[in-house]
Amino acid sequence: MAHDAGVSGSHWHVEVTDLLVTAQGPAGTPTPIVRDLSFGIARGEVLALIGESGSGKTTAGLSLLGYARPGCRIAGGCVRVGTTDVLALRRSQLADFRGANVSYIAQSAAAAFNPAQRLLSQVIEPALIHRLMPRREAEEKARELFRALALPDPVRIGERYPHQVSGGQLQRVMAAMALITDPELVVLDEPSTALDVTTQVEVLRAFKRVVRDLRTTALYISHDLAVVAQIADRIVVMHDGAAQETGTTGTILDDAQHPYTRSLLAAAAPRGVPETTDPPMPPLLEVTNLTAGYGHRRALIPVLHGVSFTIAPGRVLGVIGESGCGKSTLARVVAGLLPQASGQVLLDGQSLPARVEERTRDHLRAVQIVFQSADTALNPARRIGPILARPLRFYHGMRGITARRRVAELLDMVRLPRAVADRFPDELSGGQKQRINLARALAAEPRLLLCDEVTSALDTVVGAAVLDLLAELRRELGLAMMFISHDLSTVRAICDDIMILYAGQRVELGSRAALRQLPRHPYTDLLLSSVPQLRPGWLDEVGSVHLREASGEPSLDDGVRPCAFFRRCALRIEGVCDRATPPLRHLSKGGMILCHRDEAELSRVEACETVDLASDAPTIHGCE
Amino acid sequence: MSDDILPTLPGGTAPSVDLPAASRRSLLSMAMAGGLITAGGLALPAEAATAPKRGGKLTVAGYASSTKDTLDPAHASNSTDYSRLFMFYNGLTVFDRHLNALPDLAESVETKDAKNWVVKLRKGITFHDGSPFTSADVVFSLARHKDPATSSVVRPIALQMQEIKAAGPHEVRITLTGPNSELPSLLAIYQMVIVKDGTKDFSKGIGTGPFVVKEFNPGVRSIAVRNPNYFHHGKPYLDEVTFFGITDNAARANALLSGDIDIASGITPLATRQIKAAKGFAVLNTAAGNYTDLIMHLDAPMTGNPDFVLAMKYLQDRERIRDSVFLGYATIGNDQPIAPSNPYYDASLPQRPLDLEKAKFHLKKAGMLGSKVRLVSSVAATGSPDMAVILQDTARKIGFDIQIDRVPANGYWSNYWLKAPFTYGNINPRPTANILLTLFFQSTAPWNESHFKNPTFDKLLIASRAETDLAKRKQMYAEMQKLIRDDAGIGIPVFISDLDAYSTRVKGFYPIPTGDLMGFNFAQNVWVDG
Amino acid sequence: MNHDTPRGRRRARPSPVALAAGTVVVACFALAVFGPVLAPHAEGTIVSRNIFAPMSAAFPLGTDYLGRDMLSRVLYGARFTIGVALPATLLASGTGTLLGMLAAVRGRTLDAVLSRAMDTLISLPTLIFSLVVVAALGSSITVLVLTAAVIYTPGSYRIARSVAVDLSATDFVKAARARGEGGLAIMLGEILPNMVMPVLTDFGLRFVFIVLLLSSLSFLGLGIQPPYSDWGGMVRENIEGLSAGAPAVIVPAVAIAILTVSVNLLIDNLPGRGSRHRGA
Amino acid sequence: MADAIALLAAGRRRFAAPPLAVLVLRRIAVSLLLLFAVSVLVFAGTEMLPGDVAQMILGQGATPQALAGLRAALHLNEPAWLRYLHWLWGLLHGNAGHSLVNGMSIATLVGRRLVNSLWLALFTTVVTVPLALTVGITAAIWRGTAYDRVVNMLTIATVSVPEFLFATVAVLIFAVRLRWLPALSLVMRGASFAELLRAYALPVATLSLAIFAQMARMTRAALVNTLSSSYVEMAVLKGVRPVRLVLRHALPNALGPVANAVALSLSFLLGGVVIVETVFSYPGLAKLMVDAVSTRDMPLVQACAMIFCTAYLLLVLVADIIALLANPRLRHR
Repeated sequence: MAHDAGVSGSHWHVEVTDLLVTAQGPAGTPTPIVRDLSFGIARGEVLALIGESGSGKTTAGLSLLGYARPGCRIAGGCVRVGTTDVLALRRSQLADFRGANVSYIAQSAAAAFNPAQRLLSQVIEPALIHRLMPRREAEEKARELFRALALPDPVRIGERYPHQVSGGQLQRVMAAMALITDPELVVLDEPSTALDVTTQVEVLRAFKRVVRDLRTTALYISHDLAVVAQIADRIVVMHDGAAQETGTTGTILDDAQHPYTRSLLAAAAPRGVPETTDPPMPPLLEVTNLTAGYGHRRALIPVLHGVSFTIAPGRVLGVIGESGCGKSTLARVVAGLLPQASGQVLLDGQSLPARVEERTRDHLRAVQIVFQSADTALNPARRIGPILARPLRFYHGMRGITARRRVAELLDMVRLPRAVADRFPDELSGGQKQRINLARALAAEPRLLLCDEVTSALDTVVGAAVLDLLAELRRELGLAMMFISHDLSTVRAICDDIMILYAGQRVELGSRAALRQLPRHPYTDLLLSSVPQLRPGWLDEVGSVHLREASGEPSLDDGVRPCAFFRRCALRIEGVCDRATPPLRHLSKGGMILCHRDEAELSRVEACETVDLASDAPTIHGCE
Repeated sequence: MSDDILPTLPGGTAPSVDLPAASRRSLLSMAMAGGLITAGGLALPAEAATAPKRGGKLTVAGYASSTKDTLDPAHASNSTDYSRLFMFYNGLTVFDRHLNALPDLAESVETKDAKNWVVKLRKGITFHDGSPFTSADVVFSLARHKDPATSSVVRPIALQMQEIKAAGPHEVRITLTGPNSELPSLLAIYQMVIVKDGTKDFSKGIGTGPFVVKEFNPGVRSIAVRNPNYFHHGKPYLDEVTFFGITDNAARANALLSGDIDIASGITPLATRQIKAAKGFAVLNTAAGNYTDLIMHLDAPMTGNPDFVLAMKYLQDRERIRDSVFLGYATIGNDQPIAPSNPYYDASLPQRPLDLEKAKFHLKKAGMLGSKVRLVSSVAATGSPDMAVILQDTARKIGFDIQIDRVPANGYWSNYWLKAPFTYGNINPRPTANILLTLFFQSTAPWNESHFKNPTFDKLLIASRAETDLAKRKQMYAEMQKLIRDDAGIGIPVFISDLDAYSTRVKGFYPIPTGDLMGFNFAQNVWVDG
Repeated sequence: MNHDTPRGRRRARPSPVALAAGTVVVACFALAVFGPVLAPHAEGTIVSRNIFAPMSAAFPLGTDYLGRDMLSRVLYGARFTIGVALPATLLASGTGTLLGMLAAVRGRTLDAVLSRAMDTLISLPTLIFSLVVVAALGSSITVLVLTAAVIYTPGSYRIARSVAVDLSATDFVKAARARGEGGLAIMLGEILPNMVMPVLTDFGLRFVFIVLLLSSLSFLGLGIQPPYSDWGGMVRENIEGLSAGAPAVIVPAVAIAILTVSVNLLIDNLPGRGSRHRGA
Repeated sequence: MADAIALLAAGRRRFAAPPLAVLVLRRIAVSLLLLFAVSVLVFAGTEMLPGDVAQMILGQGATPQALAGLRAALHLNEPAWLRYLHWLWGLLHGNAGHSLVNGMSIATLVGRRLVNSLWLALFTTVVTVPLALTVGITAAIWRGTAYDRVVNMLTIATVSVPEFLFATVAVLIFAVRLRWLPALSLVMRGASFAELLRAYALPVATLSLAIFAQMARMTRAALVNTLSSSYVEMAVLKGVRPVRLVLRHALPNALGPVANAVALSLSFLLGGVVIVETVFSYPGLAKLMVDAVSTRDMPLVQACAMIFCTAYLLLVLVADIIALLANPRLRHR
């Protein structure tokens, strides 16, 4: 099937020239989403395609499989993989080509796996439908790949269904599916973006190992320079469907020419507002020993266990942790959307009623929540004007012209043109939506803003801009905030204090400054060390502090609540961490942690980050 | 069709005109004189002169079918029930095509005074289960109609028989409450057929009839097979009759045309076109005197006004009704219930015409011109919705507004008929004019539709029963017809024919004017050829 | 994943199909209103002794089983077809949607009760249900409309509920609740505007079903009562003219087909379809 | 088609549900509850009907005392709730009582008819379901194409043809004109298979027309939904060909809603076929119930209603179980 394209003159193993992909615009006119894009990949090389979402990088990646999403079509250019002129292939030839010669790893493995089939059968399917090897052999190969990708229980994991496997594992299983046919090219589309940082490191390492070992040629699509820096040999920077700059990873990172690339780098670089140490004030929000969860009173599935913290007026508390650690739940409890099971929420020293229905207008007005995804947080059926006017009328009884004027002011406040007022949400970009989302909260003139992952759905640059906006607003309006995120760097950017949650436990709480110093809670340490850095080779340097995938919650029997982190903890003490409730330790650096190890031990260990990975039972040595 | 809900009192019109009055009188007086009607069996009709063939099966569809289907004579209330009764049972007497009540299970029916009757029974007849037929069975069969617990449809008639007692195994004596020379006709009523003494479960249909029950499934079908020892020699001609109801008119006609059935009873005038167009099919037209009448309560505010009543009668466009509603399968009526085919019919009574002027005049007189009135109609009363539309249309011409309120057939007879002051009824043929008048026009009649109360009429009615002189009787009937035509709140525009459609391979199929399907007695009289 | 370049506009201009279908629908509704005015003959007047007459200059659509002018009948019929089907459908969809939203928003007990009640209704065969109701209450227009509405409410309830349940889980509803909005405000302000498409789609089908239900009822003699008649009823009352190929049967049948098909084509091709929560 | 979203949504919400057995038991419990509700509803409904069976049996000729006697004999004088309890009690002991009209036991009356109805339903299912699914699936695969649009049009068009019209046309053509098929479907016992086919051809065709469209549209809707999922896109990128794509990847996930769609349509085949049973005078249950209503034979009406309701609930139950089985999240946890 692979017929000679006659372009094998060039030294590239994969070559894309003047690619043009158009989308069917609403008015019926085709609009280009990828324009005269050209690049080549040498055999065994990993090329990174980097850019914001909407930059057309995924579209470009898919065109390597001769595939265009519904509504799009590959309108021009040439795509050559090995000796195959992909765009010249007919339907049936394409079917033979896809999966065999080029394979694809999608962003969300959870969505990309068929929920109704066992993993193994899905993994070996490409090998079978392309008749590359008999079933038994394919299964054997799959198991090897599982092993190579450091998946737990490689022999039996294939018998599971997608919903029975964690996200990080699924992503690796998908890699196995992509590699089982030894394709000439693997297209990885943001394969680690959806994962928690700590998991991401694992996945990245696994990918890197197999790619290196199998000398796979790969196209790595991502928006995250830091990640790309670890894996790619060369980088193509895309923007508005066109390549802006191409170069080796080193050159791109060190002396980027194109302004757009620079802005990317700038956005990725860690930033921070000056430390503010205002005089201690009576707390605006005080949360004490909060326990909350889902399900009925009796059969409560707790998500938060005895969390306590305070936020002073005008201060910003950052709350970080992996997905499912209960940080969003915390916001919902404070907002009154989810009544707590026990514990108190105090506003200005008086306790807030648990249910939103019982709160007074003032309570409601004072505490506003900004949801993560602007896409779903704005009613698609209503125009921006009314969306913003609603809280004005609801809280301040504003109508007509006054309301309209106020809406305009709000739009100014979030740096949006006033004309936006009569658009519909899905006529706006993600960033714009998030600003509207913010403006709606500000309309209430709150004193406390609950920001739930407000930037995580956005691209780096856009997100950075929103962060800056928040910082300004805080300065201008003296807003207090609870800033929830899974991403340390963003939290660092604007928070005074930082609280770290793990499995619903507040494992550490301290000032931003304090968090930079040792000792830290082992989980905090893991979290910090997992954040990719803009240095090639960082991935190889960072010694893995992971032992196993976390599996399930620790047993909660009669009041005793052992350390939730002990299963993954490098420093755990068998028989202690998993039995007794960890004590609350106030550290000399300031702040507090929840750990069985005392300050001395922790500082000693963390001073030299060497942990033996080999042995299953972790023993800490050196530094005696 | 009304039959499935309206309980029918049995019968047909009195002896038809083509029977010389003389022979009638002689026959009757003979009986009076103690002579006897000999068991001549059934006279073969002229067109059936060709020798009947034995054997063959017949599939017949009536128009009524429901779980109400029954083989209990006391509860039979529609055409399909009646037809079944005659498959499995016999009466003491039976109507021939001229409506003479001839002896059937009876050998003779004798009287001297029209009050005390002696019925001699045929001997050697056995029921389907082999048990012999005796006077006990007769007494049981007739007496049970009088018992309220039986809730018999013909109880009012049975009550005329004051005493019914056996005199020996093959003789029954019947004493009437008052003289009634028409007892032989009464005994020919289908509900009066003879069942086995003491029968409780009628679903087996144990009778003396021409056929034996092979299958009886209410609302589905019945299959009747030849009774090998039927007492009428040579009968029945058919080996088997499958009989069921198809309630949908179009479906019934189509079933015939597609050859699925051999006879379809009660077809609509519309269907006759289609059937006549097709080869190998014919339509049997039975003028039994069925009529759909306009009812005006004489004691209600509006309809009570005699001028209004007259106006409505003058507004009847009888020809148009005959032609467009019944496509000609009807005979013009004169607002009185006795059909032209009836010997008591008074031809000298002037026909009331369609007269808009008179109608207008009477309405003015009643001061109702320009006012509105609500007329209730329903398919339950055959053709009444269309008759209503025509009346409405005619009335509009003189600026009188009739609002038609058509109600579903379901529940019509219990909720509207006899209740609504201005509505339609549908009356099935009765065996004798006397029964008809008694049931519908006597002041005390259970179904006095228009609340017609007239002492003169009542006297005439009673007297006519005992009156044995035909001429005198005719005179009485003439007077009664005039009274009804002029004073009753009843408008009878036409008499509707019963229409059966049949495949021409069915022979010996002729009208007996007590109703469709040869007065419901087709089963033992028809045969198939080819 | 979300673009940082604005999405395509939501409202494209209507497709030719939509326009065509729309015109037909409007025409039908116009007939329902002005039919009687346009009709050459009054309802139920018998204009010819010739029944089941073919199309002719005098009677453009022929005559029916009584010799009435079919053109006039059909013109009047529009009123009884649409005049019953439309309010019934509106009622059914309206109630269904409202209850569906209530169930979704108020949740738990009310939801359980309503859903069970609806299931009970669904489980009863429609025709027989109508038979009982009409037999009990008579077949006035009101009764017909109400019966049809009751029969088809559960269906639209199911759809409305499922859509509303999804919607009430969205952030913008959460946001409204966090703001302290009342249940009604949330239902009308936040949820309802997003249910338009699925509800409309469902509306189209229900409309067809109800028109059909009418004709089925007239088959059992429970439909609109003569001299008036809906199109389905006309098909029924003239069915015996079918063998003769009388237009009296065919014309109203075609009328029904045209109406129902165009209603659905219109809805399926409405501009603005394809915004989220579309009806499959 | 919109019904499908309901079903799809329902499917989605089930993910967080307890294990299969529990769910099934719960559904059964609910079904029983519904049955009870229906029994009350039916009883109440029949109470509303004007006129009573005594009237119907005796007709106008009935003298008051005759009526009274019969009413007493039929226990019509007892208060409604008492009669209801009697009936329910009987029902629970598998005794549906006797017909008020002809005294036959309800069981025997209903029994034969039920068998007939089931046969008709079965034949129709065998014919319609595969057809509808094929059309629905193909339309989903080629969604947006001319074929899809044509199917869409046709399905609506077929829905909008009155059943009795189609039936009559079919009879006129195939029974009256061509004489290929019988106009009646009274199947005699011990009929040969060929006869059986001929007898059932027309009613089955009519019924198929009635339910085909709905089924096809909902199947399409359900499938379109899964076909636009990203695991199907993934399969395409693996090089899976269309047929396998639909059968292996899309269909299993659309099974729940499709099953539900089919169940909804089939539930029509017992109670909804009055017209077909009338036109072809097929002795089925629906016609029986209509008769029962018009003769005010309440025990019969109630028995039929309960059967219809039970049938519906069974179908839905089966569909739900299929949906649950098709969803590994519930099978394996």
